[in-house]
Amino acid sequence: MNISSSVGVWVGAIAALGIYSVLVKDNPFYRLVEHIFVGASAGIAIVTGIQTFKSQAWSPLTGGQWLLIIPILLGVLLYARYVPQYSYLNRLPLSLMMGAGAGVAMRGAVESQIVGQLTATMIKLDTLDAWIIFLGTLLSLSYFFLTYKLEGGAGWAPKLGRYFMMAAFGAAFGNTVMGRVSAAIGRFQFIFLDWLGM
Amino acid sequence: MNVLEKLQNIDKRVFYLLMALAIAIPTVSPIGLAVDVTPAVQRTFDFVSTLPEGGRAVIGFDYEPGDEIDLNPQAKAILHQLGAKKIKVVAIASFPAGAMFAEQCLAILEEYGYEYGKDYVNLGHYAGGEATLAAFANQPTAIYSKDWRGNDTASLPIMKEVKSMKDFSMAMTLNDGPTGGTGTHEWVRQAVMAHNVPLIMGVTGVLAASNETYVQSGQCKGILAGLRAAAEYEKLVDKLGDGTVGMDAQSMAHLLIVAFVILGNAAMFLSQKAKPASKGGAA
Amino acid sequence: MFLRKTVPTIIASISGVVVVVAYFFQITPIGTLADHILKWRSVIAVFALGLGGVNIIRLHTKNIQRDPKNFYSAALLLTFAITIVVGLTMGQTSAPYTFIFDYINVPTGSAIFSLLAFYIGTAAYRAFRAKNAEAAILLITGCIVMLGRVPIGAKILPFTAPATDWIMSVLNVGGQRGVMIAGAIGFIAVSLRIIVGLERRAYGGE
Amino acid sequence: MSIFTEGRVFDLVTLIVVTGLMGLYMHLARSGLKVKIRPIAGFAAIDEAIGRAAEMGKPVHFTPGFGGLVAATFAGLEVLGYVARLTAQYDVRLVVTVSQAETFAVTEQVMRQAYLEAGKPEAYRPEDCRFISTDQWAYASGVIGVLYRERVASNIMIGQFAAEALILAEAGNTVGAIQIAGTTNAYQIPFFVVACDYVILGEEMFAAGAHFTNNKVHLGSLRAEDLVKAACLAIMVIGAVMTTAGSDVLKTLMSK
Repeated sequence: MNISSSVGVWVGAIAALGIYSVLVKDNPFYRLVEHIFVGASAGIAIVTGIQTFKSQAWSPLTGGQWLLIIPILLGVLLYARYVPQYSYLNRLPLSLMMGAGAGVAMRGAVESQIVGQLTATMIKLDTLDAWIIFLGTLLSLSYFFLTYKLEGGAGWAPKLGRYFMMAAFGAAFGNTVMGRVSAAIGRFQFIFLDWLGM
Repeated sequence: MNVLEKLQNIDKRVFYLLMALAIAIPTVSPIGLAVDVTPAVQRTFDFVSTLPEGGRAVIGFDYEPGDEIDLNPQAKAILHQLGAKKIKVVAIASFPAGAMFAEQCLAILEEYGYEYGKDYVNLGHYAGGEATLAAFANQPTAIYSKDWRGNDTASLPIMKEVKSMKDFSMAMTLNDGPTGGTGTHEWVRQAVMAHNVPLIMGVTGVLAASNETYVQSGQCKGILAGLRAAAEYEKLVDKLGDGTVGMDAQSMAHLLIVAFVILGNAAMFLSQKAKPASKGGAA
Repeated sequence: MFLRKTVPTIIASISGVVVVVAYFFQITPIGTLADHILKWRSVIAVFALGLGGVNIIRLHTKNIQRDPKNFYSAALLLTFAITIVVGLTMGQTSAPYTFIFDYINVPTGSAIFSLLAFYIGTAAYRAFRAKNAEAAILLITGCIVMLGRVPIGAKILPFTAPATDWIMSVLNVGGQRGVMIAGAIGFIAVSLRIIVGLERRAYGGE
Repeated sequence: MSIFTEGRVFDLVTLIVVTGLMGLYMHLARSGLKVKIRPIAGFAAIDEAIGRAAEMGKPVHFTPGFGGLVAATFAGLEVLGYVARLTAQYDVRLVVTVSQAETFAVTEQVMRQAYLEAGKPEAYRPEDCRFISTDQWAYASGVIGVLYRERVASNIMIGQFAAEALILAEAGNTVGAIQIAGTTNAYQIPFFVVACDYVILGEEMFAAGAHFTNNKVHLGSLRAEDLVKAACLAIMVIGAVMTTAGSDVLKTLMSK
C-alpha cells in the first residue's frame, strides 16, 4: 500500500465514500457530502451563467447590439414575482421561454422522430426478422390510442404492443448494466489504486 | 417469515455488499476469468507482431475523460507489445486530456528500458483536427516545437529520426468518435491514403460496427473495440491489467444480478407450490 | 387583463411560430428573428439562475434560523458562496476554482453516477419476477442481454451472445419505435397547445 | 433558390396536416363532439397517492425531471398543476424539486397558481419548491436527500429524465414511497418500469389535462393525435408493401 499524498485525491476519495455510505442508510456523512456537492455545483452553475451573460449579452450590448436590451429587461421582469402587485409581469419572459421551447420541440418532433421513424419502418418484408420489426412497431403504436377503444377483434393489438414494449424495455435494461458497472469500476479503481495505492 | 419468503425479500444491503465485492476483488487482484480471444483482436495482435524490431509507431490519443476506462487499457496492452519489440513510440493527442492519458500509458515503456526523448516521446495536444494532422504528417516538428513536458522537440533524438509520416512503420488511433477531435476516418485519410502507413484502431464499444468497414476494405489492419478487446489483448501479451480487471468485474457483476433474479423467481415459484393461495413478493 | 393574459399569449405564439417557420422556410428576416429569439431565451435563462440562487439562499437560511445547529445548510451556503466568489474574482482558470471543479464536483458526480451499478441490481431483483406475461417478457429479454454482453455469460449459456444481437437489432426495435412515434405526436400536441395559448396555466396564467 | 428548406418539405407538410387536424378537432370538441379518454392507471393512482400521504400525514414529492423547457417538461408541469391543487385541498405538504433554472422559473409559478386556484394561497411555502442544481448528479443527490429526510409517502416523477431516473426511483423505493413515474425518453422508461409502482408510458403523459379535468379542447386534441397515429399506421403499411414490391416512391417522397 502506498497511500496518496495528493489533497485532491483525498478529497475525491472521501466524497466517494460519503456517497456510497447512503447505500447503508441516510447518515450525517452522506448528508454533508451531498450539501457540499450541491453548494459547489450550484455555485459553478451561477458562475458559468454570469460568464454566459457577459459574453452573450453584456459585451455585445455595450458593443452596439442594442436589441439585447430586450432579453435583459425581460430577464429582470422574472423577479417581478417578488413584488405582489407587479408579479404578473413575470409572465412576459416566461411566455417567451415557453413559446420558443414549444417551437423547438415541435420542429424536432416531426423531423427526427415521426418522419424518420416511419421511413425506417418501410422495410422489405421478406424475412421473419423484418416482419417482427414491422409488426412490433405497428402493435406498440396501437397501444397509444387514447380516445378509441380497440375492442373485440382488435383488442389484442394494444396488448401485444405492450408485450413488444416490455421486450424492448428488458433489452434496454440489460444492455445498460455494462455502462453502469464501468462507472463503478472507475470509482473503485480511484479508491483502491489512486488513493490507497494498492 | 419462512426461508422462501425471505429469499424473495432479501435486504438490499446484502446485494450492495456483494456487488461491491464483485467489483472490488478483481480491482485489487485480477482473476483472469475466461476471456476468449476473438478473431478481430488476434488479427490486430498478429499484425503488430509482424512489425520490424526497432521500428517506429505514432499513436493518437483521441479520446476524452469518460472513455479512458475502455481506451487506456487498450493503449497499455499494445504498448506492452511494442515495448517488447523495442519499437519507438511518438504520442500525439487531439484532445487536451488525451495528452494526459498518453503520459499515464507511456509510463509502461520504462519497464522495457525505454528512455524519454530517445525511444519515446509525448508530443501533447494539437488543435485543429484533420488539417493539423495532415501538417504533422508532412513535417512533425512544424506542429510541435515543444513536447508535452516542455522540451524543445528539435533537441530530442527521436524527433531527428521522424521527418514525416512515412518514417513510421505503424500508426494507431485510440478513438472515441469524430466529435471534437480527430476521428478514425481522418486517420485513414492522412495515414493510410496520403502516406501509405498501416493503421490500427482502438475504439470504444459503440464505435466497433461503424469502423468495421475499414477492416474489410483493408485500410485498417486491426481493430480493438471496448474493454473486452483490451482484456483479450492483455491475455495475448500476457500482462493482465485494467482490461482484465474490468472484464472480471463486469462478468461477476452481471452474473450476480442474474443470480439474484433467478433466486427471487425460484423462491417465488417454490413458495407458490407450497401454498397455492399465497401471493408473490413485493411489487 | 391585457398585460396579464393577452400579451403573454401573443409573445408565446409569436416566439413559437417564428422558431418553427424559420426552420422550414428560407426567409432571411424570419430566420434572423428566430436566431434572436433563441438567443434571448438563453439570456433570460441566465436570469432564471438568479431565481434559483435566491431559492437556495432562502431555503437554507430558513433551515439555519429554525435550527442554528443545522451545519449542513451552513456548509451548503458556504461552498455555494466560496465557489461564486472564487469563480468571479479569481476566474474560472484559477487554481482554487479548478480545484473545486476537478476535486469536488467531478469525483462526487462520478460517485453518484456509479450508484447506478448498485441500484440497477436491486431494481432487477425486485421487478424481474415472472408474475405475469409482461413481467416474464421483461425478465427474459433483460437476463439474456445481461448474460450475452459478458464473455462468461456466453460461456455458461452459449446461445445468449447471438440471442443478444438478435434482441438488440430486431426484437427491441418495434417497441422503441412505437414509444418514439407516439411521443413525438404528443410533443407536437402539447407544443401547439402552448403556442395557441391553451396552456397558460403552465406559465402561471389563469 | 426556393424559400423552402431542402429536405424539410415533407416534414413541413406533415406538421401542417398534424397541427391542422389538431386545430380542427379542438374546435369540433368545443362545439360539441364527444370524446372519451381511456383510463390511464398511472393518473388514476395519483389520487390514491395523495390520499395515502394525507392519511399518513407525510408529504408528497414531485419532480418534473432534469430537463429544461422541453415537451416532456411541459407535460410534467401540467400534471404538477393538478397534483398541487389536490395537495392544497387535502392539506398535504408538497415538496417539488427542480434541476434546470428555466424550468424552476416556471415551476414556481405553476405551484403558486395551483394553491391560489385551490383557494389556499397562504398554504404555499416558497421553500417547498426547490431549485437543487443544474448539475445532473448534484440534482440526483439532492433529490435522494429530500426523499430520505422528508420521509415522503408518495413520489411522483413526470417529465424529462436521463440516467438519474433509476437513482431517484430506487431511493424512493427504499423509503417505501408509492411511486408514479412517466417520461417519453425510451431509454429511461425501462428503469421506471422496474422500480416504480405505476408508470405512465410515453405519450400517455400528455393526456393529463384531459384525464383530470375532462377539458373539451384537450380531449379534441387527443382525438386528433389518435387520427395521426392511425395515419402513421396506414403510411407504414403502404410504405412497407411498396418497398417489398420494389418501389421506393413513398420513401423518396418522404425524404424531400
